[in-house]
Amino acid sequence: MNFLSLFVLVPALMMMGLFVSRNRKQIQFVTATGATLLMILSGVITFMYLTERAVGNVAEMLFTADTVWYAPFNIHYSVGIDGISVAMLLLTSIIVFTGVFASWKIDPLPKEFFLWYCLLSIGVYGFFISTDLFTMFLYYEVALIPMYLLIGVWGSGRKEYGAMKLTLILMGGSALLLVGILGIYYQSGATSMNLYEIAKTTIPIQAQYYLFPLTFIGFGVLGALFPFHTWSPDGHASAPTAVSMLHAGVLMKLGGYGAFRVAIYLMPQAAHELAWIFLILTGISVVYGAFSAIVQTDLKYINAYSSVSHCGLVLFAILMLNQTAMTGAILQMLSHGLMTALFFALIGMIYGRTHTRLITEMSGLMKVLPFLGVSYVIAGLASLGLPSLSGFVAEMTIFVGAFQETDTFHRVLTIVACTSIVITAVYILRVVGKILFGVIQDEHHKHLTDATWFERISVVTLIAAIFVLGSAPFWISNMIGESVLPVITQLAK
Amino acid sequence: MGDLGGLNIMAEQIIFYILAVLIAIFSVLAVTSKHIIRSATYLLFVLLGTAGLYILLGYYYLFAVQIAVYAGGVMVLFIFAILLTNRPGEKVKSERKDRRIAAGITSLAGIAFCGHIIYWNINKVYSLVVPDEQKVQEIGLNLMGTEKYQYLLPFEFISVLLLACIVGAIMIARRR
Amino acid sequence: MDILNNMLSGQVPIEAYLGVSLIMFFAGIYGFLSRKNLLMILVSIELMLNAADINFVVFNRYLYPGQMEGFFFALFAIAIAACETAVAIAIIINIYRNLTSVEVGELDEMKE
Amino acid sequence: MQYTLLIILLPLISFIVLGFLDSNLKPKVAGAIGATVLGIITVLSYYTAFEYFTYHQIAGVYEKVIPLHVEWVRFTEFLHIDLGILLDPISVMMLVVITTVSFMVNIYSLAYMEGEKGFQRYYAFLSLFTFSMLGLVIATNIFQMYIFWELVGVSSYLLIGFYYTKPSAVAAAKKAFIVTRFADLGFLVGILFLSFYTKTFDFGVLTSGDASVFASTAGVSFMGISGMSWAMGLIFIGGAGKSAMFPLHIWLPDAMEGPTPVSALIHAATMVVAGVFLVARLFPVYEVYAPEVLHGIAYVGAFTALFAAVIACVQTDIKRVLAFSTISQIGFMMVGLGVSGYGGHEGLGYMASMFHLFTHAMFKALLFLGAGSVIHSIHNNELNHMGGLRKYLPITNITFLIACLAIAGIPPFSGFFSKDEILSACYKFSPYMGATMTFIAGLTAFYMFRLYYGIFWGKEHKHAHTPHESKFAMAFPLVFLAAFTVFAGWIPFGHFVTSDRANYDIHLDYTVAGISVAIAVLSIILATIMYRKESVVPQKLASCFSGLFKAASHRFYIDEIYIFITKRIIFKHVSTPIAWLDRHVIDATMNGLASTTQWTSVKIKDFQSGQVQQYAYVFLLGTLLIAGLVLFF
Amino acid sequence: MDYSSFLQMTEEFSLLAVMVILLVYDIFAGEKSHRYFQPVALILFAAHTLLTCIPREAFNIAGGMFQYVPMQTYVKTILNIGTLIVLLQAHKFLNDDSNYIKRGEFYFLTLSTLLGMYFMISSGNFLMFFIGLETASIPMATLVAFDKYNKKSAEAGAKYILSAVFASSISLFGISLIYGTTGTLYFNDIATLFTGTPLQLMAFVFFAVGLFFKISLVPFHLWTPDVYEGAQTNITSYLSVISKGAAVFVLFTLLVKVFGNIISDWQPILYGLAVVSITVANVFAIRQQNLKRFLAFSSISQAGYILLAIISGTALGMASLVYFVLVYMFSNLAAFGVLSVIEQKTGKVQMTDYNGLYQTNPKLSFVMMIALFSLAGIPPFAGFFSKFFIFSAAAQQGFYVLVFIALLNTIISLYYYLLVIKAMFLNANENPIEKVTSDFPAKISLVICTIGIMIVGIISTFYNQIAVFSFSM
Repeated sequence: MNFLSLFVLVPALMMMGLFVSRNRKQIQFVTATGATLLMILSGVITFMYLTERAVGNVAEMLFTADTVWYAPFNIHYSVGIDGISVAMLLLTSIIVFTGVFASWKIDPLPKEFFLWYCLLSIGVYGFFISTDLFTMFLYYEVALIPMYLLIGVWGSGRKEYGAMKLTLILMGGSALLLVGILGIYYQSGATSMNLYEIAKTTIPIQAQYYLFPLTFIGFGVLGALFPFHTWSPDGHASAPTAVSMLHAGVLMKLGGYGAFRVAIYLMPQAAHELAWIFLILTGISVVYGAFSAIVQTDLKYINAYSSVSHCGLVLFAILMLNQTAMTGAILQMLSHGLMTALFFALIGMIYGRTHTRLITEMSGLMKVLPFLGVSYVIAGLASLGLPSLSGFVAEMTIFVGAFQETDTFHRVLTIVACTSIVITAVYILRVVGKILFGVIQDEHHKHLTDATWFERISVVTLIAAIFVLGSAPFWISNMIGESVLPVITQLAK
Repeated sequence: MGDLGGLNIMAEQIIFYILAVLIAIFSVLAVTSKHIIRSATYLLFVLLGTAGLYILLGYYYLFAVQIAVYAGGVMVLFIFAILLTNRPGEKVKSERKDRRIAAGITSLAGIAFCGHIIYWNINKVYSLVVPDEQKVQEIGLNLMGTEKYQYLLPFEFISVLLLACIVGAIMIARRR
Repeated sequence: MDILNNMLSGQVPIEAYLGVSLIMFFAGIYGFLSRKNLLMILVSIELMLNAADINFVVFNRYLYPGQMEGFFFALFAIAIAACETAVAIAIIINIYRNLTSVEVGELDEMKE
Repeated sequence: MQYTLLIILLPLISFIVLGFLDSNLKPKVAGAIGATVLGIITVLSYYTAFEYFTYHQIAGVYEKVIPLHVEWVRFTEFLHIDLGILLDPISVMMLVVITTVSFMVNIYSLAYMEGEKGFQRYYAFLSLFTFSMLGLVIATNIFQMYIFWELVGVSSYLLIGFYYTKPSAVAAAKKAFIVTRFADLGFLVGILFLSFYTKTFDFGVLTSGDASVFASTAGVSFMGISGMSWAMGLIFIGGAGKSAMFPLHIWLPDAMEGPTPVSALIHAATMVVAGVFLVARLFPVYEVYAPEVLHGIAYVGAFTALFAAVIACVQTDIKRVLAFSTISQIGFMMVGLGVSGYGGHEGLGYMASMFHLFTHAMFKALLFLGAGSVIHSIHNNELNHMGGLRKYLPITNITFLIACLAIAGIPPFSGFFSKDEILSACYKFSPYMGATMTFIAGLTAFYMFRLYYGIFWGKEHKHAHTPHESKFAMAFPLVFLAAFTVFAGWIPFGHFVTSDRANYDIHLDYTVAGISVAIAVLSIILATIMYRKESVVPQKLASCFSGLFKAASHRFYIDEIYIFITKRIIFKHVSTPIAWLDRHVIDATMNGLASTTQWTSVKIKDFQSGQVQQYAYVFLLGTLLIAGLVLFF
Repeated sequence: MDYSSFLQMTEEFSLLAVMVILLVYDIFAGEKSHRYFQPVALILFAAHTLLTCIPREAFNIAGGMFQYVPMQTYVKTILNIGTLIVLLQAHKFLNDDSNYIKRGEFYFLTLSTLLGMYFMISSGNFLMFFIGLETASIPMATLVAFDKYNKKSAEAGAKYILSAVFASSISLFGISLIYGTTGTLYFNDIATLFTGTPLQLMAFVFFAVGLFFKISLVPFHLWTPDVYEGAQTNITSYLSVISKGAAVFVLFTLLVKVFGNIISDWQPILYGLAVVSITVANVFAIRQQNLKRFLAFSSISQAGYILLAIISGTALGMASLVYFVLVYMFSNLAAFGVLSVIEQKTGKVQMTDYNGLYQTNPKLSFVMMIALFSLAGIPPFAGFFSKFFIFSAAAQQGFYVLVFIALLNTIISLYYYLLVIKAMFLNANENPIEKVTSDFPAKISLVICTIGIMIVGIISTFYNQIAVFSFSM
């Protein structure tokens, strides 16, 4: 137990606090305090990490700690962070924080909602700080299951269907993953499930040939890899705001992060050999998601498909197997996390007012909801990659990185992926034009009120984060870049 | 040994085959008879036949137990139960014909299969010692011993089973 | 006559004993599968148990006469068979009290 | 010259302040802030220009000054996006142009936009645009340029869609953004290509003439076209999109839905010439490594110029006429670049193009502002609602006329000088090109005067209330720009901006000048005959060439083709099927798996029959089966 | 003859003592003191559990007929705890008017089956084993038919006894053949003589199906749902957890210790059975409306999962198996506990009755939920760990495909577990089951289960302790 475990401990304490809370005030106090604490914590970690690096600590993972847990299986509880984890922790904290405010007045059963919410965040945090295959998988699954209840109880629309579908498909992914993890452990002959221990061994190439697809698809399902993405639209569409935020914003990143940490890092040879198959799939994801988004009429569906497209880009970049593209992938995770969370927050807020998410039933909302409207436009611009907002840096890093692969296959795919920036523009502008601009058609919409203070906190925090990431990406990009290096070295073996 | 021995052996063989045929026939009759009371009677014959086989093999004690427990105990229970649940003379229904056929075929297949395996694999190299009479005392000592091949522990243990069965059966069978 | 003589000379082969027990066993199985009356089914089970007992005894006598393991097993098996029968009959009587019938076909309230 | 940073920063600050405070600010204050900031940076850029052109010439060649340079993001060992300020003749010139026009527009808008809802927002966007545009021109590397390129696109989107309750404005904004975005895709891929082989984004390195930079491009080709041609061609697509070259021009006429001052600033003077600027910026690369692309640019420019000029002759919306005129004039600039060589007299086209860019910015802004003044007074853009306005709008009339003369290429107005140089360069390139361009110049004169007469002469139209001359705030920019237009031609432009940054003395080619002036005058006379008074000639001509007329007034159906492609093909035959596929095949497979399991579950329920004998039967079969399998396999 | 060696069987004697005391108490106590029968019984049994929970040195007595290894203490303790929980949950049911009189029998019969399992676990000889097996199943039949005026219960009793006797006949026949081919009934001797001749294989199969029946693997499972449904809920839970737990452990020890030579033959059998059991049970479970039947199918599929631990045949597998049983016990007993509390109060066992349960009974719903999550293998509950370990044990021996199939099945199983959770938490209901207050012993039992589910996974001591004494071939 070192202080990294605080990330898991704080939500756990929050759960306890919630358990004894009696009324909404107390619940709000507990959650807001906890979320703020997590924000501060991740800030401190970032600072400590950067300081440590600045003084020349070149270990792959910093602040590591290792406790034997299940000795017969060589399972350790081991934690540690590198630049990528730091980035992810920051992202998670921001989204958890904003999610709390976005569901400030959640109804019904606020206590239960936040209990599950905290459990979900335990899973996510735990995943990012783990360096042991078992604990990673454990936390991964911890993060999956609260989704069912969160969507099922507090969702909207076809929530039961959506929740069930999401849970089962993701469970399917984790089934593949588990086989993969066991295979990796036993085939490598390592004496520990620790990632970095296993990385020192070489898994036989024949084993890699089936373990790589297993793990990659396993994580890919969560990263909305085509054709395993169908949980995403239905799940997101029915999820409550904060859950959509956390899920699309962070949980989907578990997929990319895991694929990077486990599939690529531990099985570099297979990654080289088999990447092309998944490159095609992810390439399809990118374009396919974008095209699907064009004709959707439900705001959440649009955003869900756009997530398919953007997350596809993450996996796509990871598979390019070079430092720049991988850095881009991580940046894209951050960026997509932030902006999609913003999107879902805004959609939730708009839905809370208009009680519809169909773009055909809304128009001219900019007039009555200027704050939300402007924020939506900013989110949209971030999504279509406007410079100075986060999406741009990420996408450009990916494209430049992807272009470093010299053969025609990679080049063509890169260009195909590039086209997504145009398609993205199409659907984003379509939505903005339809719902925000124009004249209000619906009489009821004329008397809507703009965002409340807690909604504003949530939105402003996210926008600020998007802006900071987009305008001052160098520190985070360098931090990630150097942390990608071990994987590159591994790939070069 | 000698002629007498040979004759003895032949007589034993003849008795065996008679018993074997009887057992086979009554076994089949016991499971095909339409009258339950007859069925029970056939079963009794089978059990007695088995007891006969035990004698042939020289296990007189087992013969006694077989007669006492089965003929004396179990059959009485059967008869009692039959009288309680059936009106006399009533024919009992059998399963549907197709099921009976399926059961028959499966059973025959089972005999063929197991017979085949047993016949070709059983150890046929044996020299049968002419059964000398088992001493009951020896049986008793073995039953009371704690060494290997002695059976005090199961003997004690089975008493628990018997007690439990009695308790259970009484609990189920008694009224209120 | 020679054939008979040949057949009857020497000892009763072990296969013959095993054949009897096998027939008895599968007759029991057939009965279990084809009779509708619970008591008849119980009769069938007696046959099956009895067949196994014969096996033990035969093996003991023919193949492993040194120890009396088969003998004792048969002894205990008879006792167990008696227990089973007793309990089964108690339960059947209980069924009869509840359903006024001992037809196994009646026992299908719970299915699917 | 660190202070140049202020030129960039001040509009940004202005944007942030205005954007954040928004309606908390009084409109007047907001306007004042915007205009003042612009005023300051205008002065600053003039000072920069003065200082640069005075002090930074070494041996007759203007040096490149980089007062500021920071690394922003590092991609690879070699590739990193830097942010910095690059001062060289063209960027300094652009600074002047942008700040001047922007300043004028800011002042003009004080009156023009008075009382509009969202006035503060308008000024915020204007500041944002100015910031982006300035950032674009001073970019030190191609990626920085791309960044500001995108920002410019967004500001344009925001400004076109300023009247967001008006569906047509929203649609136009969307169209503008998406079309240019599509072009930017080419730009981006081009950058990727170029940077991959040259291992740099930096303009300084790219245009240094150092052949080793391009060493690795040798022998690279794809589909029979060399790597550099691909790269530079793709980059040009980006430029073509922003500069509305055929066939990516369709967004520009629609962009006139924005407020008129915006049209003047963005869609006439500054943003639309970004493409030209881009080509000019990379000119040495084009010239040496992708000459065929450069020629292609010339042809595209020429065709666009002709095409747009023809359409401009029949449009009735005055802003659209000006829009097509803009497209046509940018075509001229592109041609200028396309036909140019490098250095000295060879580089005449380059110089001319930049010169034309400079003058055109002024007079086209003037034309738009003038048109704005007209529209402001009668609240209508249609030509047939106008006529005889010269009495009511004297200042507008005069300034508009000056601009018209300038664009028509009548000496001594500025347009004459710049256009003449382009024509000279064209003739030098090939006589056919020269002739074509001369013809287009004639067309230009014709449609401009058609417009002029249509507005200010001819039959007077009834108006709801009497039109009146605009306020000072609107009149001042008109006069200022008119003055500029009159005198700018006399600037010895060759001393400042040339392809090799060395001095070059402009010589008028009198033959070319004579021909073009003659044709221009002829066209004006023709226009005078046809449009000064009401006349049947236009009608007759129209019915005579009814096919052409109709096609031209429908802008040669290019928009319809686009709509066909987007609505029919992309929407109906790509997106809808994909979405359908997603729901009914991929999703259905997942659901199908689930329902198959359910179905199986129902189907096999009889297996559990409740019959104990059946259970035993299954039991037995299982036993025999296992035994059989174990024994026989 | 040295009978004193028998005294080493402390677990058995202790249990026997409890049984005898209770029997005497039940028979001779007066009306007044009879009220304390249950508390006394529970305390005695708890004391027995505590007293016998410490492993000792391994020993053989009665000439190897009774073989003790320390691992057995853990298994027996797990069974004891499980039984204790069941007894706690049955407390209320036994206080009903109709059952009051039968309490003594209930305890005696339950404990005698438990004793049967003890002997089955510790046996070193097929005779002991067979008697143990029968002791564990024949009185069980009377327990199943305990509620004898209930048609369902009677029917279940009949089905159980018939199936059980049928299975044990076949098993007995198998044992006879084993004897015929090896000439001995002592495990240690058989282990060396059992070389895998065809007859031996057949004998093995005939014998093993008897155990498969107890564990209720497909296709020997068909009696399970009917009996589970018909029997009184507490007895069902006893049947599904304790009886099964003992049987799987015995199966493992037998396969490893006695039939270790033919590992290449029984591994494919278990492979097939695991796949079939998990899949078929899952498919059946999907559409069950009666929660008892539902849990029956769920327990069949869990049995299939357990085979994954057995199939490995390693010490790791053994430890995982025992651990799995421990976790499964807590989870399943928690689920059955909630079920029985509600059933005893309202008589409702249909899934639709549970709609909206959370509104009125949040605590019960919560316990049910974590129990089901644990069964489904969702972290951080213990079920996740136990599943992971058995998968890991199987994967270690290279059974990746099997693990994969099992994992795919977890999706289906998650689906039906979620159906119940959905009913409780999501489905709206006008008239949900009214607020149910459980009696004190039931509460204790649920608390024990809940704590068990929560901590047994996270705290590794349990597993590590078990692993210390696990053994393999």
